Amino acid sequence: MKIRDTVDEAVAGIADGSTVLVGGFGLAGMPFDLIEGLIRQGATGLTIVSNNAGNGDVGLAALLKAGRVQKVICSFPRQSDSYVFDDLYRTGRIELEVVPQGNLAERMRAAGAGIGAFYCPTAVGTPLAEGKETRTIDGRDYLLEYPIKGDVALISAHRADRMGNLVYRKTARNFGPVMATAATTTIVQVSEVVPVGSLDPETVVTPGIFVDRVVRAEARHYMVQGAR
Amino acid sequence: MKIRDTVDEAVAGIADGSTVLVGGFGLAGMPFDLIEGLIRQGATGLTIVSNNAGNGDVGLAALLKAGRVQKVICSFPRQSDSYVFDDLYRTGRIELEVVPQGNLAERMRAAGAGIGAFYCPTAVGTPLAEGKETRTIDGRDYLLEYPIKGDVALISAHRADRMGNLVYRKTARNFGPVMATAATTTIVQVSEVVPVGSLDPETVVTPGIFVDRVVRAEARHYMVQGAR
Amino acid sequence: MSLSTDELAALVARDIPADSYVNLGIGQPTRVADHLTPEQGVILHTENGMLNMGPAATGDDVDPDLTNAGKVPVTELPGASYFHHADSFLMMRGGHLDVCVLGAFQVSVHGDLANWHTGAADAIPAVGGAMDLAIGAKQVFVMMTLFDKQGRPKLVPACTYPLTGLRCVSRVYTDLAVFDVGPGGAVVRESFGITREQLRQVT
Amino acid sequence: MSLSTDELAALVARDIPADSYVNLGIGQPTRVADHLTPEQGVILHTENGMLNMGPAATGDDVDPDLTNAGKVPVTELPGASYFHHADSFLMMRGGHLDVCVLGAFQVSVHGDLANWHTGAADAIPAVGGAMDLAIGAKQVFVMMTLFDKQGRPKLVPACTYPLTGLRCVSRVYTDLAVFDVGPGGAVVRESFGITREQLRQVT
Repeated sequence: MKIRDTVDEAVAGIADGSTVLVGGFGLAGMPFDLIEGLIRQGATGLTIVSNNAGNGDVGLAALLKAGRVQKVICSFPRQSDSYVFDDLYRTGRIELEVVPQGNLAERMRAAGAGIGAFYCPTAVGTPLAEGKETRTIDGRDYLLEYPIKGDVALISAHRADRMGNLVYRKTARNFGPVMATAATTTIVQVSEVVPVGSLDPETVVTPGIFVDRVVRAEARHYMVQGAR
Repeated sequence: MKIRDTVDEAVAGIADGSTVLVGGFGLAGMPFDLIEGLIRQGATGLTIVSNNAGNGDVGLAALLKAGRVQKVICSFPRQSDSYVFDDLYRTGRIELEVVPQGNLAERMRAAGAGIGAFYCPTAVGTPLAEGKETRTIDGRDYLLEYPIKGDVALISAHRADRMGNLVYRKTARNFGPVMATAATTTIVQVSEVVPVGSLDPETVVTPGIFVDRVVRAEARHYMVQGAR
Repeated sequence: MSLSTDELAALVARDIPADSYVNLGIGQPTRVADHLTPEQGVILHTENGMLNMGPAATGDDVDPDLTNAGKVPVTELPGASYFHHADSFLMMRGGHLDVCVLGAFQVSVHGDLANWHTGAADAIPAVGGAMDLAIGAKQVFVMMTLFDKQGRPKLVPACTYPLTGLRCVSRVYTDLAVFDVGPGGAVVRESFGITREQLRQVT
Repeated sequence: MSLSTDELAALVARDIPADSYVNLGIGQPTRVADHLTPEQGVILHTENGMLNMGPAATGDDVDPDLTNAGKVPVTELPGASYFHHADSFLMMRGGHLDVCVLGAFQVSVHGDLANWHTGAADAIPAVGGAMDLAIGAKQVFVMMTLFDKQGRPKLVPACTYPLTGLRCVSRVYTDLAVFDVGPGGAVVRESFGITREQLRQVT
């Protein structure tokens, strides 16, 4: 059974040193309750893969502030209210790997799809190409990119059934469906658990095969100013 | 405007020597009307990319029989009623490239996604690995696979709006959404054209950006025995 | 007594862990579905784009838009989902299926699989999803007769037929015995109407 | 007279072909949307997973689940669609967008783009989707002032800031002139309150 009664049960067993994929783009789709659960759960030395590196003092920023994160892999850490990350970074207490947003998505998809590596045109000729293998194919230059696989994914969706089928809401979908495929254990918070058969099979976005644990959590929205 | 009034308008301008991606898995999702339009249109010397190589005397088999196809790239040409293809192949009148079904899908997706090439574990150590570059990544062996790009895709969907947004029906979805991304010109036959705004944005499977021309065609089903 | 196809299918079904995601190959393996119990909660995948596929469709339930990978009309169960081919093969190749059950011409004692091509010079090659299934599922079960029609063993030291995948099969279900195969060679798990001595001569 | 940001945005909007799929970068380029006419039928893409994005949301229309790439609440227009990040960047990187409009620190006369990093040693690097947009759209328009605050030209023979993409920009819209850029160098298309001679000294 995939449904968990509490957030604490949903995040149980996450090991120190895990790579954790965290959904959301800014605040939309951010799994706040699961992140708070992870803080309580206590795992440390984590590598976090997410588009941003936290806003204000909530969500990812709170996890960073609690000192649990060794490395962040993201596309856009610098935001107007990313002061928690900024301070850790400037004082050398956190590692950062900046990855173009499309590579972040595609590298996780590759992990989910069993692709060993792929040649990608993004970042050719830029500082982010440093150290990467290059190849010219049909006259165009590409960089070799490797999969990003998670031990755990923490994502937020709109509705789930107990088979783990998921639908999302508007642009809160963002990284969720990709991360669900790329982690050994995918944990999902949803606003609503619905009976099996009530999600139209044509409209399921993440089939249950990618989902390990589901917990219902109240939808809460942090409207942080200036989030980018 | 993407809507065309007739099948003949929808398939106009397909050039001799084109690579044409043709949707469908067996008969489900096969764009019969567009294929018949293509036969009337007259383009020849075509390379056809499709899962199968025709059943009975209809659809792809009719196109093959008309002598328009130089090469077929597919995963499973041999079927109980693929006699048109079988005869052309055995008499050396058609080229065949057999591609594992997953590679067929992934190579078209790569074309759609701007990926230059990718390393894939399928077919390692088999006759289909012959001539392919290999690479060991993290202890696993992979083959290097290149994109398959179409000049044209002919696919079938369930409903479209005039912006070209598509939804499909059950397992007739199959290759349609992938092929739509991989061709310069994507042509779609649908059972129904609906007003803009009547497709739920959460449930659109192929966004209109991938679709160039849409024509309504009666849904017709050829239940050919023994199709595989 | 050797097992009938139905008995063999029942044996495979019994060994599929509860709540597994499973792909049943075309041919004999589809018969496994008839022996899965609702309590097992097994969810069937079909590579043409569906999870939680139901039994074959009959009568008015036949829908040309809903078939299995063998192109046979099937039904959908509550909790089903549809997806396109790239997503379907992502499931297969990304290691998301727990078990797949395939037929075979030959399996080597080390788990090599030959099931797509007889090697006959005049055969038209056709691979379908066989190679993707072979390398993708967490466990690959093969279901076949132990001997071919000429009486030659199909579990062999090394395959002579063209390969589908290397070292990918974990277990072989035959009418005469069930074997674990892998790096250490074949190990008999159970046998039916054949002595271990006879089996040793085979493998 | 040099152009205001709004006049510049109007100029860019005018040059976007009818029925185009367009991505407007964060900052000044978002102002282009205000000048697109319904008759143009332009469809806006936002990289966080939506096509046919509408104007910024106000009042009760604000929905935290519906934002643009700048994380500003927006609205949806009829015919919109939502998709996940891998699909969204497939659109961008696969060459499906007709036009993207980006801001820049520098553009070279050959079309190199620098818009993600000032090169300052203490800056925290952050790239977002800039590099994916730069290499992916069929046409990349840049919208910027011709001179920076220190009076140095931002259209340069070769970028000194860290690059976002090589040879990717096709046209540069500035407050003083519009340029085509590419392999042959920069060509002035129109100018505003500056002579060709003055422009030549710049580029």
